[in-house]
Amino acid sequence: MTDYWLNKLMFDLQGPGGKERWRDDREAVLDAYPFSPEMRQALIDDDLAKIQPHANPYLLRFYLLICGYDDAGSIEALGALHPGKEEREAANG
Amino acid sequence: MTDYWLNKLMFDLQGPGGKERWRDDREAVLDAYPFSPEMRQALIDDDLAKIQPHANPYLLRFYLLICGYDDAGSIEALGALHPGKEEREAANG
Amino acid sequence: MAEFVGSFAASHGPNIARNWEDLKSETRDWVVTRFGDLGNRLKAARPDVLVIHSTDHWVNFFLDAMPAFCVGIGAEHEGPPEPFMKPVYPHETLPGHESLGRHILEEAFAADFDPAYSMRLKLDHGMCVPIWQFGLDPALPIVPIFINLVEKPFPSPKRCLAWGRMVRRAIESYPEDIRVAVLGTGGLSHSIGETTMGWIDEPFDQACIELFRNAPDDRLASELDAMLENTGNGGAELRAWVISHAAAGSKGFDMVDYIPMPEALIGCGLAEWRA
Amino acid sequence: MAEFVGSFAASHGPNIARNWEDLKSETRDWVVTRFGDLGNRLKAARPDVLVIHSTDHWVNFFLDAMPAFCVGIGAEHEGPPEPFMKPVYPHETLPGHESLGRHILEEAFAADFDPAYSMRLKLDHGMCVPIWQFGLDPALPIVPIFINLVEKPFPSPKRCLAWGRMVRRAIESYPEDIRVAVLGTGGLSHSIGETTMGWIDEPFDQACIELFRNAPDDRLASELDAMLENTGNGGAELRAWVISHAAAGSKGFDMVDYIPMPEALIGCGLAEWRA
Ligand SMILES: [Fe+3]
Ligand SMILES: [Fe+3]
Repeated sequence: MTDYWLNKLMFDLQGPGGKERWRDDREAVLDAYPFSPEMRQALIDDDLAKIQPHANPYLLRFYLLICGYDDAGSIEALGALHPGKEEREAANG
Repeated sequence: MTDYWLNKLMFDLQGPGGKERWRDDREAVLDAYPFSPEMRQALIDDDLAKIQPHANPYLLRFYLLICGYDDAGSIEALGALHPGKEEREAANG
Repeated sequence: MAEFVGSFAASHGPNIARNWEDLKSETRDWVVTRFGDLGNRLKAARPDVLVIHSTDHWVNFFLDAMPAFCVGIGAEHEGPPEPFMKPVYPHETLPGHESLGRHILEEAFAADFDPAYSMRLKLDHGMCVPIWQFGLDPALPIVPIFINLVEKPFPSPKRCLAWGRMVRRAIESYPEDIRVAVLGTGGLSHSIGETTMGWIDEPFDQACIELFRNAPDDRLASELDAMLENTGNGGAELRAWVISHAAAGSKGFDMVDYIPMPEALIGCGLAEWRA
Repeated sequence: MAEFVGSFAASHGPNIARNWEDLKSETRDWVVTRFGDLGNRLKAARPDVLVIHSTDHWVNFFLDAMPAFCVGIGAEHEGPPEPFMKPVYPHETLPGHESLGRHILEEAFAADFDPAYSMRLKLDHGMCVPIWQFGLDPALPIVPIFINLVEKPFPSPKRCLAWGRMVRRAIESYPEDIRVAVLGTGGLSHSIGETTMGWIDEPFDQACIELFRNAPDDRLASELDAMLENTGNGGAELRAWVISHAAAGSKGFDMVDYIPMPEALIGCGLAEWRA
């Protein structure tokens, strides 16, 4: 289920300086959003498995970019979450 | 014809401190919008006759409020622009 | 299945809140008794959720993205942001009803409507003045639905009738056993920020009441469409009444009361549709 | 009366811009020649105005107000805000076509659609990658129309067919003697930010091409609807092609070329509908 505030955070980070604020002052950024303690911790810990189910995929792709993942890194990290990774690889050829 | 930037100005002035900025530092506020010289001057001069045809009426009502008009003042000032003021008064009973 | 338990409409002039302390005592008495009456009727229907239709007053939307219809599907919405609302209805948030909102949204798409949706709306005086005066404090869970009635083009009265019928079907196909009421807010005639500001068009208001009482849908739509050309801009908000009317199956209109209310700059009216 | 002079579709992966200098030379050659070819076909139709359909990629809209359709009626729109677009398409603004935009909006309302409208849109890589690669610099006046294809619910393929037919009728009823082309951008298959990210679903892409070639509207709508359940999220953007298809009267589909393009993470295709 998509989470309004999680997506709002990622949407807002698109603005100028977003990448730097997220890198340098993550806790201060997080203070502006009413996250549950679990989601806040997942964001601090870069716990993609807890973040992914609640994020719009296009916003998540952007978020992974500003977290330093290139496309290959995002494909690897997201693919690792898939319950049937083999099926995915078969599908991807 | 409604003017995007004129309405944007009035919309933005709804925010906190809008009334004070408009009262104290009008030229600085205006610098943020690409107004034609005529519209800019009309806003500086409080030239309601030039402003009214291009503003959304609900936003104009709010704008008149922060310019210091109460309802009676707005009714008076807007009514004075009407080509057929007598008809209006007849309609109003 | 959910049950449709009633349909209501009420005016919402901001001055009822802004000038509450300074209204003439007979105006305030009228508001207290008539809104109180309609609030009691609404409570008697024992709704679990309220689907409210109103225009947004430049709070959620601007000209860079102006939806015709916007269905609120959030679990929570924000209380009125206007400073004059804070003293009378000081709620930071109001509860939404996520799953009924989403159901109405999906039924709308399936029925060839194209609404916007929102997971978090600001509920301005348009929705909160009636909620406050009905004594719904705190409010029951809400599905707020905004209709653009501030900058043209607007959805036609005919389209609003169709929307109201769709909302009724959506409520009655919602799989949970809950009771749902519909409220439309706005109108009757007023003129705001126009050269005719302050005009209360009583003949228009009486003609609208007569249409809700007696007119079949096609006549209601066409006559209202024509009448709206010749009254103040606030008359556009009668579309929220049209939606309540259609949700009720276009029958059973019961005008609770009406007065021209110059202090609020509106023709002030309240209605219930009795099944 | 205005004349409808052609209908086109093209993919728009952001990496075509973001990684332009680093693409393999054969990929870049393919992009230059194929987009160049479609650009030349479009120029040969001599349009005065281009009506473009695309999804917005979280630039204009957020979950607090997500329109299903949004018609751009401004005299001016903003160029792409993404930092990676600035080097390749550094336009602060692009010209809109106010009166055709407003005409399409009004015809949409009259035909029982409920689009949002916008007087000022930001045109992201979705619209500007094809415009750039077509060599439209500066762009001709645009009526941008956004469809929500990023967070469900989306308008159905069936509804998009109806929208495309409505756009055609609106163009042909516009009272000025101008030439108008329609462009849809997006697709074909891709998967972005999902656990299947990077997946290019060639069988889906070939099936889509086959549908545009041969399927009557009802089969196109129902099969595409079913197919979209089982491919990556970017496949949703095929709806922009569906709109171009319907605007062309659902005939004359001519696939210019298609390749899976892993560097851009998309099945990359271009098409023209020949009258
Ligand atoms: Fe209102
Ligand atoms: Fe895209």
